[in-house]
Amino acid sequence: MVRTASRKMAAVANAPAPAPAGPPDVAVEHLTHVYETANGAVKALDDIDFEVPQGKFVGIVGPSGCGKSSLLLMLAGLLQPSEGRIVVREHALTAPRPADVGVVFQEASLLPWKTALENVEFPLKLRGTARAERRDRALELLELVGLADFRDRLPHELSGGMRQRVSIARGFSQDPKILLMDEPFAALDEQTRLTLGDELLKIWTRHQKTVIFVTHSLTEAVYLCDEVLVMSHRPGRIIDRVTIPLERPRTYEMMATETFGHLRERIWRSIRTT
Amino acid sequence: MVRTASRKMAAVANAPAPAPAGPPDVAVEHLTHVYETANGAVKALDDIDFEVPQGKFVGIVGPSGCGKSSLLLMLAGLLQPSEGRIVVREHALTAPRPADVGVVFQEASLLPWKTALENVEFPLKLRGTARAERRDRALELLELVGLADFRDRLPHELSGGMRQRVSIARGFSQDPKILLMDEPFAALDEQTRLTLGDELLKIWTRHQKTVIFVTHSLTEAVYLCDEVLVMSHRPGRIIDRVTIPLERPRTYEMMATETFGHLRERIWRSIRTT
Amino acid sequence: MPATAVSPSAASAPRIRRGPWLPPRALGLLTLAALLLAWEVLPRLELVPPVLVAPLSTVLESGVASAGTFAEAMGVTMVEIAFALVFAYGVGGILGLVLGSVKPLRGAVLPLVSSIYAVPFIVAYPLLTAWIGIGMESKVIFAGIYGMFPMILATAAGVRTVDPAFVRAARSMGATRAQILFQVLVPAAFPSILSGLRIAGSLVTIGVVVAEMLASTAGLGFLITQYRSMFQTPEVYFGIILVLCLTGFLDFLIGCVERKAAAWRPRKELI
Amino acid sequence: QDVIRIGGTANYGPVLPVKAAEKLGLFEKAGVKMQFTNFAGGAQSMEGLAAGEADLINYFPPGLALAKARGVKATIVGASTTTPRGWAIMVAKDSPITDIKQLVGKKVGVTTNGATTDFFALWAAKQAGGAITRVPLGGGGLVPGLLAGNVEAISTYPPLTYRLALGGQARILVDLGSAMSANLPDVWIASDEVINKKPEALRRALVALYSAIKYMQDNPDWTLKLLEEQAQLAPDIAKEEFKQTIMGLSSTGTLKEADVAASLELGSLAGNVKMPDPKSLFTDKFVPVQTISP
Amino acid sequence: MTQRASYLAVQIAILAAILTGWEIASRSGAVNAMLLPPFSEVATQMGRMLVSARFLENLGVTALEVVLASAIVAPIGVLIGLVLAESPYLGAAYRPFFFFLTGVPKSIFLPIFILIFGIGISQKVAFGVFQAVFVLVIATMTAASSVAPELVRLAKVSGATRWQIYREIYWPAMLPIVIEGMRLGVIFNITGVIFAEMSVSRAGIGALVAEWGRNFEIANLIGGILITALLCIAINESLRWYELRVGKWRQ
Ligand SMILES: Nc1ncnc2c1ncn2[C@@H]1O[C@H](COP(=O)(O)OP(=O)(O)OP(=O)(O)O)[C@@H](O)[C@H]1O
Ligand SMILES: Nc1ncnc2c1ncn2[C@@H]1O[C@H](COP(=O)(O)OP(=O)(O)OP(=O)(O)O)[C@@H](O)[C@H]1O
Ligand SMILES: [Mg+2]
Ligand SMILES: [Mg+2]
Repeated sequence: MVRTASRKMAAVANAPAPAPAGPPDVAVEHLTHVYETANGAVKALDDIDFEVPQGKFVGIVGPSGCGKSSLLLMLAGLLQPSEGRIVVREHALTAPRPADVGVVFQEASLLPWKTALENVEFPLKLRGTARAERRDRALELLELVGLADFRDRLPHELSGGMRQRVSIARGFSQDPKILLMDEPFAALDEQTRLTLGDELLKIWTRHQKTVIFVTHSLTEAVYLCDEVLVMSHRPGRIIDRVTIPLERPRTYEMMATETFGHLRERIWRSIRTT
Repeated sequence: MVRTASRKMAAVANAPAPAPAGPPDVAVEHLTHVYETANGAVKALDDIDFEVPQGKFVGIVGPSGCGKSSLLLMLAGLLQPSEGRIVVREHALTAPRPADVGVVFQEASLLPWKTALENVEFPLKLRGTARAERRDRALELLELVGLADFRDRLPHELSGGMRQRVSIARGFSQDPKILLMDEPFAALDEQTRLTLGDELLKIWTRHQKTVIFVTHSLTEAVYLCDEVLVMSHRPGRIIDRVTIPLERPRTYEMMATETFGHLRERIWRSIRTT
Repeated sequence: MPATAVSPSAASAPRIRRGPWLPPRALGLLTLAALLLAWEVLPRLELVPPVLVAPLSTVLESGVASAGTFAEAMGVTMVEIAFALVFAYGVGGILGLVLGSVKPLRGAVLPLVSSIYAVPFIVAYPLLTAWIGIGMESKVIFAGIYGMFPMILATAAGVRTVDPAFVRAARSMGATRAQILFQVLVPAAFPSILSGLRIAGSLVTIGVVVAEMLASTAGLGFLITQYRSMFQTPEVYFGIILVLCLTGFLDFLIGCVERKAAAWRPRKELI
Repeated sequence: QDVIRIGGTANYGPVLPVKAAEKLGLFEKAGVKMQFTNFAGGAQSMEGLAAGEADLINYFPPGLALAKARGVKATIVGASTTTPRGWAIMVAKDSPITDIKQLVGKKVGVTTNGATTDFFALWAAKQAGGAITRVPLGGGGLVPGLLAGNVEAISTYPPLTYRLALGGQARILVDLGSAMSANLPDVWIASDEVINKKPEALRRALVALYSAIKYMQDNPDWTLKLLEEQAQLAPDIAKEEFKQTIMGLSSTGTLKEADVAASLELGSLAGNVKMPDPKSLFTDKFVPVQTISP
Repeated sequence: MTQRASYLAVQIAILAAILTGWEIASRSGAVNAMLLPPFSEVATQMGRMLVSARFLENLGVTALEVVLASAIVAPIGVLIGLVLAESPYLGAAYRPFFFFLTGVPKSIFLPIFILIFGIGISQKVAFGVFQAVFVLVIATMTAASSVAPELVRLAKVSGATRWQIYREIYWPAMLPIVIEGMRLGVIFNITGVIFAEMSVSRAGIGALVAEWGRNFEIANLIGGILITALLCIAINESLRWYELRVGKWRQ
């Protein structure tokens, strides 16, 4: 009940940001997932319901192991729901739809035999983009994540944070309508985190993307998102939706404001009650 | 020059915390590391010098790719310095010394064929601890990181944060004199992060350990450490040492204090200048 | 500076591993030389009956004397091996990829494949000639199929051990089945595929030569059996040397592929 | 008691007396121990002898001549089969070939080059008056090769010849037993080491062997039973094997230089091989054997 | 569970189809029944063999040789493979020898084995080992090179001795590939033993098979080969079962 109520609220309060009206880009209905393991079943997600209108930036926060990554896998069409369904851009999702949905995974999962540049090029190569074009595009993105000097390095020659940045660049190069990001900045220092967050916002605004963003940093969640979904402990449920009414473009100064502090506090309290 | 000066300062200012006097646990002298790759050499660390007295909690912060993990690998005896040397507990380090130095790696690196429990037991098993005893100890530690229910799960059945927690528990179970931790809490939500930070402090105080702790969270660095080393961009150098004079035991309330804020700010500024 | 006493020499310079007293290549060559020497000397001193092992020099002499015969046979065998290799690698590799990556096939068909492989067809080779004949094509068919099985099995095993995260990432980026196979699974499974190439390669050579030995009118295997039943031991061993040359050449080719493909691997940690 | 290690192809007619002698207790009676090793063929037996793993083997003179040329020290000590009874050139039952002359230019299957079957095929070619192609198929490949049409004729040995003739899978084109003169397709060959160091044991083994032949030839019923049980031959084939092969065995081992020479002549058909003086190949130190009864 | 059952059903169906196809082809004359007698006939013959003391005795000898050879080749092959993979020095020196010899038809060397080991069981066992060892060495080398370096690092700092690293890290990580090599190896081993028996022996299936071939006893020949194959398959399947059991941790 609380859930439905807050959801209505969120829908109403969702005024700002460059989102045009229209059917939601992502609609999740009664989504449940149970993992079968040798030691019995684990219910990872329980009856998840939400919608993400086109062009929104939605954050997901919740305790470790609550099912955030599982949810993202399902949204990407990589994991079949045990119950419920997912509608992406008005079509029920049954398999990956790379043009619509792209993922930046929690663990970088770079192809170890490809250089940083080749990894970023990979989605373009898959769809047959011409060599020169994809090279330019990939280089641009490597520049963006600060790794232009490392274009010819193999993943095992990069630091943890560098690998994660390559993975982010790869997600951008795929250029999907909807970008799912699973703690993309976890391995990065605060400075890089801020810079990349701003770059992400720029890309999001410029290309009218929809972003679903898992993070553990509440500051980051408030700074980036239009709305933050708070998930409960296992089995994951959505226990709160917090709309972030801060205006766009966001600036670092906002972080010091009282509203920002309150919003952060609000989410923090939600999580702690789980 | 700045380096030596600030180091002197740090040595003088290093008064608080439960550290008894005596020779330093870890001494790093003129440490340099150059990686040879197919695309030429990368200087990862340049002339690093520092000492960690016994029983200190030292943090290392610095931008992504500045050489923190490389430094830790060398402190663990897993990577040979190109120049300079490391002295651990009065003996030059040439190979891993598991009784003296333990590591929690940046990437969890659990043994995929062992369950969570067995992974935590692993260091104990290696040194021939009796079955029952090591089981009890491992269970206790799994409990500590909140994974008692997941003792029989294999790593691939755990979430990213859970894997990292298993890895932390394993580091604790090894019970070395000096614990090196490479962004151990990066994949954890803020709540779990705080809890585990406190547990770490408890273990540190109780067992008189020396801890060298890499983190990207400045708040965490200030909250946990006696001293924070700030590293520069590649090639990594130590550009600042910030002594944290907050008294122990630390409490969450301290985070809201002005001193805390200033210290955080001080480190932040140091990093930004890199 | 720490006021601790540390023996300076131990730590000041990074440990330099003292080079072995003999470079490894030299050790290998030395061993080879020892073997060749034994080969020459033992039969000469009649420590082994010369009808079973002929001294190396005699072997080379008689080989050179019948160079024409051997060259012709070698040509035949090489052509057979080449065709059989193409078959074993091509068909075996593709079947291995498919069987290893399509789950139902992997569960239902792969075990059958390895069971069929367990049938010792080579023992029944003379009987098989009724269907496959005795000409060059029969060797190609037999050796091709003989080598195809380990290729299938090794490829499938390699594919199965690929980290699923890679496949997942590629799928989410829109890779088609073929793209997943050739751009993700093949490079990721390469070590195992490589050992498949090696084992299949040797089975092809063995299949061709043994089939020639059992029933044929041309090729190195044919020559070897013929010389053997006529007790022309030096010629037999010259034939063996030629077979070794063929395997050596094949191994050299595989080695080239290996070096190229393994370039990205991190250097192994020494224990 | 000395051991004589006999090598040969098990259940091959001329080698069967070894089994018979064992069954009849003749080795014991003669005062020697015997150990039998099954070799896939004569050439393998010869290698076994060369490796010092057999003392007395069943093979044929040209093979010995070749082996001796490579330094194997062995000598024929007794005749086994004198005429190639049970050996034949066979064709498919509906083959148009009816005369040996028609073999010219045809493919004839043999076991391996240099084997007895091969020399017989060469002999057939000589009779035919033109070249033939010998195709080595291995023992197991002869019949499949013929049935599948890979070769037009095959050179066969007992009891395969009987089996095919009686079973109707193939037809005898030339019965070599009647077409060829005596040429010793089987002889017993001992290593010179045994001949020199243990002549008495060897003599005893030969006594047991030839006594068994004598007994077999004198007791058809017992022998037929042996053929059926030991060699697992069907009754009609066993009968043929007895009549032809067993009855064709020499019961004294007596060696004639002319027979050896005839055999070597066959060997020289293979071309470039120069055959030695027949005298150098055999010794009649042990023959004729005085047989005993079990 | 049900999935396993359905796989089994598919396998049985395929097998049944093959056998039926064989039976029909042979009975209808699509293939020459003299060369490929109907399966029913072969099966009858197999049944007869399996109760014949002579056959079982020989089978027993072969089985013993195979088991001995496998027991010897497993540790030797794995050890050599490990040494060649782990010691850069010995590896660089001797790897080429192994790659070379793998591709040589081993039957050429039979006379040398007779020379060294005589004709008894030891020769068959040694030859079986010789046949199988190379694949196993190659598989072990592949397996050793695929051990993740992170895990080795981890074990080192956790205090593992060299032996513990091999036992705790290398062994489990290598096992699937080693077992795959072992499966290939056992098949090589059996073929090798039978080949050796066919050439020279005092007992064993190989001698029987050779004789059946020589005398064109076709039903016996095929039956004997099938029984040998069943033996191989049994060993193969038990290795696979073991592999599945120890490899459960792989997704
Ligand atoms: N492949 C799997 N097999 C079985 N259980 C799994 C599997 N993957 C995840 N789980 C379980 O599902 C639950 C949710 O996992 P998930 O990875 O979605 O969590 P998360 O919210 O992403 O956590 P984190 O913040 O730690 O990454 C956990 O309890 C985990 O143990
Ligand atoms: N195995 C390697 N081979 C070559 N270069 C390497 C290797 N490991 C690290 N490097 C390089 O060394 C530098 C430092 O890497 P390191 O992993 O120590 O950084 P880090 O400070 O831990 O970064 P992060 O915060 O992103 O984890 C980087 O430039 C990286 O590219
Ligand atoms: Mg996750
Ligand atoms: Mg790092």
